Amino acid sequence: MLKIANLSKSFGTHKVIKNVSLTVGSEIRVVLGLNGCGKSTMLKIVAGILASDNGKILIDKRDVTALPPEDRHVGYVPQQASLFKHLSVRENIRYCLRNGRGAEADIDQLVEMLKIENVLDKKPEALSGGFQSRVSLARTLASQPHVMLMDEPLSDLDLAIKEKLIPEFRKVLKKLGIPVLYVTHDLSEAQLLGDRFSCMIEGVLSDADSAEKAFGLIRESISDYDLHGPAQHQLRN
Amino acid sequence: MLKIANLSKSFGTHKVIKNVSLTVGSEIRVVLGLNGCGKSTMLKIVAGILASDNGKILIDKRDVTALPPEDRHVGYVPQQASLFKHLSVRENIRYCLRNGRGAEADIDQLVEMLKIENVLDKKPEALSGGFQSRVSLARTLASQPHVMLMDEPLSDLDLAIKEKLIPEFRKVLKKLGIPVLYVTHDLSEAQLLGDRFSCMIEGVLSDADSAEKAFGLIRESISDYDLHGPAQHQLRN
Amino acid sequence: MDGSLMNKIMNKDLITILFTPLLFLLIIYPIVALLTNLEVPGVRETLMDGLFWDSVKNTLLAALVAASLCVILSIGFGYCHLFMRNSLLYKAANLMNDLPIALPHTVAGLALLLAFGRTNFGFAGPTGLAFTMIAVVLAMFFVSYPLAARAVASGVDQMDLESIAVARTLGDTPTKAFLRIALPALREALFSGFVLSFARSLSEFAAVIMFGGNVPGSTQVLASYVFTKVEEGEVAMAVTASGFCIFLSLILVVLVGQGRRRRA
Amino acid sequence: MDGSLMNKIMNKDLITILFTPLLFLLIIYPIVALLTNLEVPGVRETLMDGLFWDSVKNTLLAALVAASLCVILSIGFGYCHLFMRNSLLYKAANLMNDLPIALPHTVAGLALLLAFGRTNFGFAGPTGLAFTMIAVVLAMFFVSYPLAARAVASGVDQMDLESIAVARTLGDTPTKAFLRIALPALREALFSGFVLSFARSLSEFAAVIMFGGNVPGSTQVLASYVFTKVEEGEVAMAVTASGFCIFLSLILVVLVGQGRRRRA
Amino acid sequence: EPVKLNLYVAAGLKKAMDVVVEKFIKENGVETYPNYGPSGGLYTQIIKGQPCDIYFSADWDLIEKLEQKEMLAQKKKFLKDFIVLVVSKTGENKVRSLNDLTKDGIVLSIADPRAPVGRYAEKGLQNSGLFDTIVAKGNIKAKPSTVNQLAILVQKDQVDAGLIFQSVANMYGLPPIDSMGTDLTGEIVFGIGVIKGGNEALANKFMEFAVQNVAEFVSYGWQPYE
Ligand SMILES: Nc1ncnc2c1ncn2[C@@H]1O[C@H](COP(=O)(O)OP(=O)(O)OP(=O)(O)O)[C@@H](O)[C@H]1O
Ligand SMILES: Nc1ncnc2c1ncn2[C@@H]1O[C@H](COP(=O)(O)OP(=O)(O)OP(=O)(O)O)[C@@H](O)[C@H]1O
Ligand SMILES: [Mg+2]
Ligand SMILES: [Mg+2]
Repeated sequence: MLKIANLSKSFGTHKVIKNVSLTVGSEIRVVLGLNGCGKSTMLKIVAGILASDNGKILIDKRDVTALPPEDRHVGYVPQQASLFKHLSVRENIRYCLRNGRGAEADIDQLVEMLKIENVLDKKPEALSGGFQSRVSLARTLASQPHVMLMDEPLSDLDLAIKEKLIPEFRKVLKKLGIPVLYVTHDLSEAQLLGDRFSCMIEGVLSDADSAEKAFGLIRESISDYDLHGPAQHQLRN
Repeated sequence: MLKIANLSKSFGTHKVIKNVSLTVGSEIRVVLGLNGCGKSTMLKIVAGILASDNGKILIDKRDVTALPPEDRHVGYVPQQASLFKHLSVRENIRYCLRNGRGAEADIDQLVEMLKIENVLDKKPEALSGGFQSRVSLARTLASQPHVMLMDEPLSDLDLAIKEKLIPEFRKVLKKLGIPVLYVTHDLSEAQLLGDRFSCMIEGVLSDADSAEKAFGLIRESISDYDLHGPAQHQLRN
Repeated sequence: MDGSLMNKIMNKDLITILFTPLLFLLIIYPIVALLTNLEVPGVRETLMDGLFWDSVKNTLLAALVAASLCVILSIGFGYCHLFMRNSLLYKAANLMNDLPIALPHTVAGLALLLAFGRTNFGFAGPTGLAFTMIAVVLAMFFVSYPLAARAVASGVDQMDLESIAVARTLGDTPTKAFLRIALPALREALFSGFVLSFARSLSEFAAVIMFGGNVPGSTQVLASYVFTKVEEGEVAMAVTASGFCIFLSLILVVLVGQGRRRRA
Repeated sequence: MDGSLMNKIMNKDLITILFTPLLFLLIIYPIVALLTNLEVPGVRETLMDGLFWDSVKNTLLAALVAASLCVILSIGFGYCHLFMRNSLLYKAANLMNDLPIALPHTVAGLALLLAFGRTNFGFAGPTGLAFTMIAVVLAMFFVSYPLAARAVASGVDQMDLESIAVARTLGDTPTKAFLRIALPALREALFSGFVLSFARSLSEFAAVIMFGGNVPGSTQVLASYVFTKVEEGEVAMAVTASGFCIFLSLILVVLVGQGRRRRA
Repeated sequence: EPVKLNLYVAAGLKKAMDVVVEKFIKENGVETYPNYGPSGGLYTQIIKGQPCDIYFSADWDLIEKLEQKEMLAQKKKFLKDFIVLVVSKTGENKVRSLNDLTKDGIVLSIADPRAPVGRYAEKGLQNSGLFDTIVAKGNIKAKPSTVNQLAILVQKDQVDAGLIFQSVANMYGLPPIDSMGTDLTGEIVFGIGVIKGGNEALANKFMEFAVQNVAEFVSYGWQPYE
């Protein structure tokens, strides 16, 4: 179980995450939010890549707030697959083994489930976008993380390919039964993937009963923007 | 009117555009295609940024095949807005005036239509993604191009913002009454924007009666990919 | 990755065993060892030497002009790097770029003397270009240019090419697009090239003395002042003048850094 | 923008008026003027001089070691540049980085001598580290390191930071992530730093002579060979030896270029 | 055309020459430009055609080389110098005379034999029969290219002993503890060359003036050549 309590984070004077609390059980929790609302920042704090200003993070009741990323046993899947370019697909997926994580047998099973047997010896740059996403997911799952953090892993893909990948990913993730925190700005992706939903609006996280409701809240929040240009707090900096 | 005839282009041994012909009248022609199928390459050839190996390009009956981009009077809107970072929004939009193109009055009207009055004095980096896209469109339209070439100008935006922008963009483009060649991989964007449709599959362009039909053709073309991994010709290089 | 947890927690391993001690031992310690050899009389004597201040003036002037020239030429190289990657001119320029770095400096000075001395450039004056401030500038330029060219080339590699394509469709010729769009984007790289070639110019002596001569008050620069003081046995004055070179270079780095911060 | 229409049509303006003539006049012409001074007897005499070949051997050895040391230290600097941008150590290192470039070379040699000579390093031998091949390497390193550090820093600026974040979550400490993921991504930058600092090392003589001692057959390198030949008035031999430096540097550039192409 | 005199001077002579030049300007009202550099570097500038009217070299051989190239209108032996032995703080107790240089564990520096000072020192050691022993014991640890670098090594206590010109020892404040006679080293001569095709009359005048004012040079440790 992942428990986030009262998380806050500013960059300089810009408050990006505002007192966020969230509990994710063995489910896929999708957080919907616009560009720049703070989704990635939240995930990076949970992963330990960024330090928060306030708040606590508990994974399976263990307080990991002060631990570096390598001691948190979380899986992090970034937006661009960010595969290790100089390694083959096989070496990418087996990377965690070097640090004594994961198990060979599990990895074989993952490879099969994600249908990447045929590309194991290729370099990442020779892969299509869809396959890069699969390899990225496999690389992270191979390390047997206690929590999955996924930062729009499909948003660079074509709709047609996305349509095929989403059910696959859902199947794989559900099989593991660990908490998954999945952020996206795509409604249909949220609908197809998620068990439970939240929306993030300018650093504030709120629960929603469904993906549609979450999206509705977001849509409301931008009506101002559309009429009068970006308000100060919506500016990127 | 834009007329493309028998266009081909290879990078090294990799054939990217295969004998493409297309005529676009005063309409919005949307070309749907997957990542890496050659959409951007085609637009760049029409814009004069890349040279084709074969084929002809006619704009309003003028053969522009051998002309450099600055003599073609085409408007090019790239995927990332690629605004001029060191210039204000106002200076970005008025850029064409420096080269004796466009008219002040038209520019004022464009600014109003695209609702960017409030951000004219800002630097591009201070704008949200949606506003960057609007400014990018305004900058190009200001030069009174004879043809518009648009390379997924909305694909980096959130769905909620896209939803608002598409009808706006359509209104502005239709008002100009010039040929618009618009490439995207997003079905709903195509549906909302296009007058006529084509699909591009591995460098081959075919007409389709509707956006759905174009998307269907593309979906069929990737079934193989999904089952057996990427075939050689689908690899990125 | 500013202010990240990554930083706070585990910085100490690779650095402490590798970089910190080596940096201190090999770069900072020698400079400190040198500066501890500064003696009050030597410093005073140097600061009261009119020729010293002449050479400071000459150095500043020549190094600033040389560094500017480096930047201008490296802008040209950047243009080739951007638009003409496949041309023969570019390939030749790219290969030639680094040669001045490898040429021993005495001989670099000799090369310039042969090229611009009065045998070939007699029309320009009784000594050709040699033994003038122009010669000093050219000698500094010759040894510093490769640094600026490298800096600009790596700046071009990081640039957004689409914005240049857009400028072209808005009516810009390549030259206009380069000057209006690429150049502002290269600002950082140009600064970096300027700083490096300025610093390198400060230190050059062998090429400067061979081509520019070492006429006190006229073409003497700090580096040749240092040489002369060593010849005269005035080591403390030589060290003082060298310390001054470091000081000038630090000032430039700080000034440029501040200018950059203000703009950002 | 390879093979683009942009290239084919309008290359000729900015270049022809600015870059090409300047490059030829200021960089290539002097080198050519120098090489026309090669004379058969001078070349023959040089090539038959055993001490010349000793100095070639020493130069190659020392420059390769020095350039490697530059690369190693600049890797450390790259680590700081990546993970510790806000630390005091990094800021100091960044400021200090370029100082050796600005220090006149004779005095750079003096600095090293004072630092590692027998007064402070007497335990290492009767002359401290001075007058050994180690001294030659350190002198070359001292003047070349800033170039490597700059190259690596700009490589780090172009790197994909997310892949390092992923490696961390897969169990890597910062050191491991740096060595396994960042370093391979920096390959190009490291090569570039290596080539530059190797070339710079070839040309250094003042610091090398002062600290390395210039004993023929033992610590004499090409650049100091050149200097002594100039002092002797043997210009043709000096030019031959310099031509050899250029040759060595070109070979390195071409070798590295080929290695890079093969991998790609 | 204002009359100008281009002077190329071995940098070691600078202190005395500055005084002489100033006097000369005062008395004759002639623009005089002394260019100070290493003797060999100046020689190279001259043979590569740079305008020089008069050349003061620390190495008589270079003057003769110019004569062979038929570039000289006049030459004159100007100053005499001597090779002396200087020691550093550490060396004081180990080395008291030239003969001590053959002892074990002496750190000696002589200049590169292709610089004049190195050539004379080597010759002197050979003629006094010490050289082979010194080499056999490996006592020569550094061969700097210029006499000043050598003086710095001694001054900064990086070596025990060095063989340098008396004039340089004087300028660096290093008291000689032993010296080599002309019988051992041969004549050590600083020469003057008047270059053909320059302002020969004025150059001759300056040459005479320098000879008259040789006392300035004597005060820095040279002896006049007669
Ligand atoms: N290192 C940083 N320094 C300063 N500001 C930052 C930094 N990283 C992010 N920000 C700002 O914080 C805000 C939230 O950024 P974040 O990347 O978390 O948004 P996001 O929701 O992931 O957006 P996207 O959908 O574009 O990925 C943005 O305004 C961004 O400009
Ligand atoms: N300069 C280049 N050199 C070599 N290959 C290239 C070059 N530019 C594009 N390609 C290749 O040509 C193919 C088509 O690229 P293009 O950018 O036109 O695709 P696209 O349809 O625009 O894709 P996307 O949706 O990702 O923008 C790809 O396989 C790409 O790798
Ligand atoms: Mg994000
Ligand atoms: Mg594209």
